[in-house]
Amino acid sequence: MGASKPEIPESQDSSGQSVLPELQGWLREIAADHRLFITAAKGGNRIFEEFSPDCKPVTGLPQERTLLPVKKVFLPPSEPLFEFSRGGIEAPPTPENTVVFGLHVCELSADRLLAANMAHDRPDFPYMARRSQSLMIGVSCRRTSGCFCEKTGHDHLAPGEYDLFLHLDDPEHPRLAVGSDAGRELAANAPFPVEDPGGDVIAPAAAAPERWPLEALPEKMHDSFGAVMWDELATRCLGCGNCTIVCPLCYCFYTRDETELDPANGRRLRLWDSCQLLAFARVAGGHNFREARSERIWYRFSHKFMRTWDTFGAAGCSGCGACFHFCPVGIGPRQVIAGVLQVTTNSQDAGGNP
Amino acid sequence: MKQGPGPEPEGRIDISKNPGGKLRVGIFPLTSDAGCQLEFLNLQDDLLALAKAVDILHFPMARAFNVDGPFDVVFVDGVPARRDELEILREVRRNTKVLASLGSCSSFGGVPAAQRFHDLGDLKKYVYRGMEDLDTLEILPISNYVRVDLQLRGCPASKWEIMETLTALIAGRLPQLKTYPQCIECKIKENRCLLIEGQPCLGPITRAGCGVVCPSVGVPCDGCRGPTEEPNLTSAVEILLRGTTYPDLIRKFQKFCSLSPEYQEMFDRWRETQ
Amino acid sequence: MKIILEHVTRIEGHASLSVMLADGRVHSARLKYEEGARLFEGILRGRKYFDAPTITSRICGVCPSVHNITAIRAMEGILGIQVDPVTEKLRRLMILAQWIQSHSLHAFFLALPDYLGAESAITMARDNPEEVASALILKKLGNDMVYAIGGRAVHPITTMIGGFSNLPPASRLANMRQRLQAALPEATRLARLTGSLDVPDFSRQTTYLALQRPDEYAYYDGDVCSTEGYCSTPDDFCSTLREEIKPNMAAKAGLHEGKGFFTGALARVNLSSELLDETAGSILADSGHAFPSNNTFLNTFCQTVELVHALMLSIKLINELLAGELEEGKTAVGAMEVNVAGEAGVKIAAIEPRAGTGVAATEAPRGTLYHSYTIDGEGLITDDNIITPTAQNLTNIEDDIDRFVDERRDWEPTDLIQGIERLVRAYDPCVSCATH
Amino acid sequence: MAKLSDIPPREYNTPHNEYLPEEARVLSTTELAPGIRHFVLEFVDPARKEAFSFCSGQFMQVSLLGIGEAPISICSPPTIRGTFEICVREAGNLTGALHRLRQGDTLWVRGPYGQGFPLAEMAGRDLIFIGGGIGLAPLRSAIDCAVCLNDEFGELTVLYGARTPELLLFTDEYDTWRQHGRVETIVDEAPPGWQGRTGVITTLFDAVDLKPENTSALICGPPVMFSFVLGRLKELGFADADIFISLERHMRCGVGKCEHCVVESFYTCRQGPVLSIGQIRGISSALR
Ligand SMILES: Cc1cc2nc3c(=O)[nH]c(=O)nc-3n(C[C@H](O)[C@H](O)[C@H](O)COP(=O)(O)OP(=O)(O)OC[C@H]3O[C@@H](n4cnc5c(N)ncnc54)[C@H](O)[C@@H]3O)c2cc1C
Ligand code: SF4
Ligand code: SF4
Ligand code: SF4
Repeated sequence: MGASKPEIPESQDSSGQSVLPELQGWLREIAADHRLFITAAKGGNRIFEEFSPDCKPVTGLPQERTLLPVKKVFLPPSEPLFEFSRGGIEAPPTPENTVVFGLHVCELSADRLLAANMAHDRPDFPYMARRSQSLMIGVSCRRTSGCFCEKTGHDHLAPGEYDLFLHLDDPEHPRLAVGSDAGRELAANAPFPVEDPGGDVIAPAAAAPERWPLEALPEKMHDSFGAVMWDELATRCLGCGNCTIVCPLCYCFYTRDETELDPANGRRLRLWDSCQLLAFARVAGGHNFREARSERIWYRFSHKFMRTWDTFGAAGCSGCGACFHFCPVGIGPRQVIAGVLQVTTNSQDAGGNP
Repeated sequence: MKQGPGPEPEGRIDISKNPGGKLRVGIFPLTSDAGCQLEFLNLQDDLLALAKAVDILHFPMARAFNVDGPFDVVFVDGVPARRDELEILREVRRNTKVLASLGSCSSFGGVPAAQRFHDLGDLKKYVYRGMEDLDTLEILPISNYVRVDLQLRGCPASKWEIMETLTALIAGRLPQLKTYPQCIECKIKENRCLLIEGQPCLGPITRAGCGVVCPSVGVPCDGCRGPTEEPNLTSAVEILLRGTTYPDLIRKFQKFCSLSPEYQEMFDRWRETQ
Repeated sequence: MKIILEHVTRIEGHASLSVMLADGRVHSARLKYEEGARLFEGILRGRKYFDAPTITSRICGVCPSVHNITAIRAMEGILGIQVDPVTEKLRRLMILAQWIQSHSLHAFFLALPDYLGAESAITMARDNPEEVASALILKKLGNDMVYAIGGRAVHPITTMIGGFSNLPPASRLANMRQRLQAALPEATRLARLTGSLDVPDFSRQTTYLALQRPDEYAYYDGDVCSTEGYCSTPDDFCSTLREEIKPNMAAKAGLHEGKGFFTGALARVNLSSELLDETAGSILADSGHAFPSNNTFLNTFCQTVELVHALMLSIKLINELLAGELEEGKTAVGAMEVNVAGEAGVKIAAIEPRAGTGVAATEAPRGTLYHSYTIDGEGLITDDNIITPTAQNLTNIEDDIDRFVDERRDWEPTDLIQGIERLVRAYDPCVSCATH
Repeated sequence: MAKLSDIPPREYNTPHNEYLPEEARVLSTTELAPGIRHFVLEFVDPARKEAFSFCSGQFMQVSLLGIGEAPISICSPPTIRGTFEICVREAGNLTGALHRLRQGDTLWVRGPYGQGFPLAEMAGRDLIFIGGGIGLAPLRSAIDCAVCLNDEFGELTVLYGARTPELLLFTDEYDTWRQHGRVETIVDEAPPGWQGRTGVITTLFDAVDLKPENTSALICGPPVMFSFVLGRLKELGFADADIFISLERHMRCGVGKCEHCVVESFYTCRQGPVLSIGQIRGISSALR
């Protein structure tokens, strides 16, 4: 691997971190009347997996971030918006109560922002039907190399922004903080000392805990449109879409109709898309509103640091570092934002937005 | 619209099917390994239902009586490697509304197209000990000879794409073949990334549609489905070279889709350094 | 007058039959493999040793696993790589699965319609739905086995020089075993049905060649032996085999000791029937046909017997694998172009290419397949030869056609031509393999 | 600005599934020009038919089951109740299949979506409509609305360009429109014998006189048309806030979730498709 990427720590199974035997029993109990997602190991990564009796136990806490974020539970990579037949259309049933265990501070914070986006204005029904019935259990994180939540403001949670949170700062003495009424019910049988009401949760500090000037970034992003830094990134970017697929705050989709051999039967699917793909902004007739790769990269970051801020007053990047980790050429927000902050307003030589 | 066919075909594709009747389907083999035709037979669960839903009018591998048209859609498997196969191909084009290349051989020349990296005379001498009069044709994709409306790529072609093509044409829409890179599906499957581990995986510059079968079993993608729209080859080569040597990488690109236009510049540069 | 039957249908690939008529009767007939030359042996030169398995699997879509594994074994011979027992067992399973795939395709979908008076399996499905359903189950089982182990039904992916990139989970193999057991009655029924069909009365003395081993019904390795007592290593056999170039045809015809010979299921049964699994053996014995036999038409029946044999043997192999051998980490993960940690975390020693020549032979569904390679010190292929069953059989097919026509000169041409087509189909020719 | 804390996800009750379309029937369909058809539609459900209302410039997500979905502007005025009209250019899968529909067939629609032309705010002013090609569809809704509410507006001017004479849409309605102002047309290329103008649409400005300070401009057409038209309006002294443009972008959801239609911080589907030049000032990617 190139020198641009730091070493990836060992997989969580061999990390020698605390394994909580009492946790398994509690999770098993929760799974009895909930659809429970826990984290499991797959091919050297951590993933969210639906709990089943023969599921591997959760080990090696605290852990690293998952490969796919929790969005996959509420906005599946592919789902039918409805099925159709000669009898008309029918929406698929709404899933029952879901509990997700093992979210870090940044993941919980990002999940809330995604939920807010989906609820905003005209709500996204399938997402909200799943999300509004769900309960999120946080866990202390081990800082993953390449993560930077302190820079994006997704490094803390207030009560109400989590349902339960399992503190593992002192692995010998785990504590469970209660953040909501729904969480309180689940905590009743928890095998840990309960802190009710729980307080604010703060992610472990990084070496250089400096917040980006998030308020100023929208304007900076706007000004940097067309700047040469995007062209430079475009010479490296493979356009593979890995970054958007793993991002907890990327959620774009496309739709497609699928039919069976009898064309009266079929479904309208929605599937994850990626704004990094050439066809993303192409319209019938062939005109493409974001033909250049450099514009597509700009677009991705402008969503995170301009549009989301303008709409919700929060950064659309949690600072999890997943996109950087899974980018084959090592493009990530830290490098990009450093560049954006350097583009001087209206600098003609940089070719920015007038 | 967006995940539709890659390069815009010239002119409209006539997706209207034979009015009121069943979709008339032909499967025409040219020189090939027949693996793609087998993928048709491998539709097994759907095969009997398919045989009822469409009229398979031409499929010499499976049927004794075969009709020469007219068709709503014809799948051409393989490449023309002899002069008389060109006649078949042109005849087929005249008799069908939609013509689909089935697999990387008909779409790109496939593995046999690697003949172009050798002297054809030498090759024939080597394999057939001097029988130079053997009727051979330079291996070229069928689009070199006739208009191709749909490319079903892959070695072998994917069953999913075959079914999507048939169900779409039955329903009266253009099939939505994927144009995005393998990595999207690979990530969705939560595979470990071989490229990041240092293996020469062509996933980021190869078109999805096979179900990322190779990376899913720990084998780097060999690029059998050909390049995505606008692949960033320069950057990709740089990354790929972390896990392989330049000659091995070039040979990898020469394996399945050596005739795809996107690769030619790279081959030219390689030839110059030889 | 000459009639050309453009397409001999329901075979794997494109072959034509030209028939000479005299006085309104068939005088003679010639089979021609109509596919162009892909010149595989030529394009392999200059490639890396690890390219041979993936490229040669593209010779044929019906038996890709066999080409793939034969190439791998030839290369391993050159490179001095010994594989562990789990790898070998999984490879054996894949070859058996390929037999199941290919035999059920040929016997039930390509050949059987002739005997049941159907035009194709599609029309057969209407009149004999049960048989077709059973045949589909078997075909699917073969596909799914190759898929489970190789990662794909056509052109395997996981097979590597040195091992596998990925091992099938035990639960998947257990599931396969269950399906194999469930399919046994179906296979047995279809094999008995095929054995009971009226085959044309036809017999011609010829040589039958196949791999043979004293301890098993050979399919994965062994010596090349004939019904006439010849026996040698694949290596020696390849050097004595003559390949005759036919004018303007991209296939070479095999000649052994100056004569045509037969390779395929009938040859294997003729040579080793006593080593067949018991159930398969009893179907053979109960059929009323005497083996060794010189009737080419019985090749289809032998394929169905082998199908039962392959099911039984697969169950046995899976039992052995599940009895403990298939634990993660117990088998080496195969080496790819680069050598990095596999999923199981096994680090593979880098393969150092070294110059040498190697030959491997496998019993493909249609007969013995030979791959021979020479590589140089950098691992580049300098010389290679691939000898496929259908190519070997070409001389014999021609001799059979001559005899068949000779014996039936008084037949109506249409009937006779149909008969010849059936005869050709009995060989289960694969034109892609023949011409490669 | 919405705030995160305004939206607690758990208490959220999802009232309505935006993605489920409703069935509508084709009351009539005619070919307006080669490759362009006009449809009069009504909801099958009587209650929905009764309640349906929209603004000029809004669009519907129109679909056929098994084919796909696409945004299509409503081309009839909101003053007509009970039915609505669309005008479709055959461009691909869905639009092609729509062209095969006949009277009595049904299709599926959801909407209306987006912000239309703010006609209420334009009361008392002159209106100029500048359209290119199929872009006349949403403008026709606004023109007919203005015609219908005759007294509310000053003079109407329609400048309309198409590729060829036969591609000029709604030609039989120009006379009605002319009773309220002017209609000028132009084509890119014409067969011999064509009496009208040929050339670029901006030349039509020479044929009309405008009172820029008291006129609102409503524009819809292909992106190539925008920069020329806007340049001309600027020269004439139009204020940015008085120029309204309907943008076309790739759209999937219509409700600001799929992210395809975004231009910087605007969702074309939700905050557009009609935007004033004042709103998009400084966004160089908006008008391409
Ligand atoms: C706000 C808004 C309002 C709109 N209003 C209108 C309107 O009022 N009227 C109107 O007509 N349009 C309107 N449009 C444009 C309309 O949405 C598009 O034309 C529509 O999305 C095309 O969808 P489709 O399914 O027909 O095309 P798709 O199938 O998605 O076509 C996309 C591309 O696929 C290819 N393709 C598809 N089928 C074939 C084939 N058979 N042969 C060859 N290539 C093929 C073509 O390359 C085509 O360019 C509007 C768009 C927006 C955003
Ligand atoms: S942009 Fe990258 S770092 Fe930010 S949330 Fe998305 S994946 Fe994580
Ligand atoms: S393994 Fe290959 S296909 Fe998968 S994400 Fe990595 S580069 Fe892409
Ligand atoms: S992963 Fe790559 S090499 Fe494998 S089948 Fe798919 S496209 Fe072909």
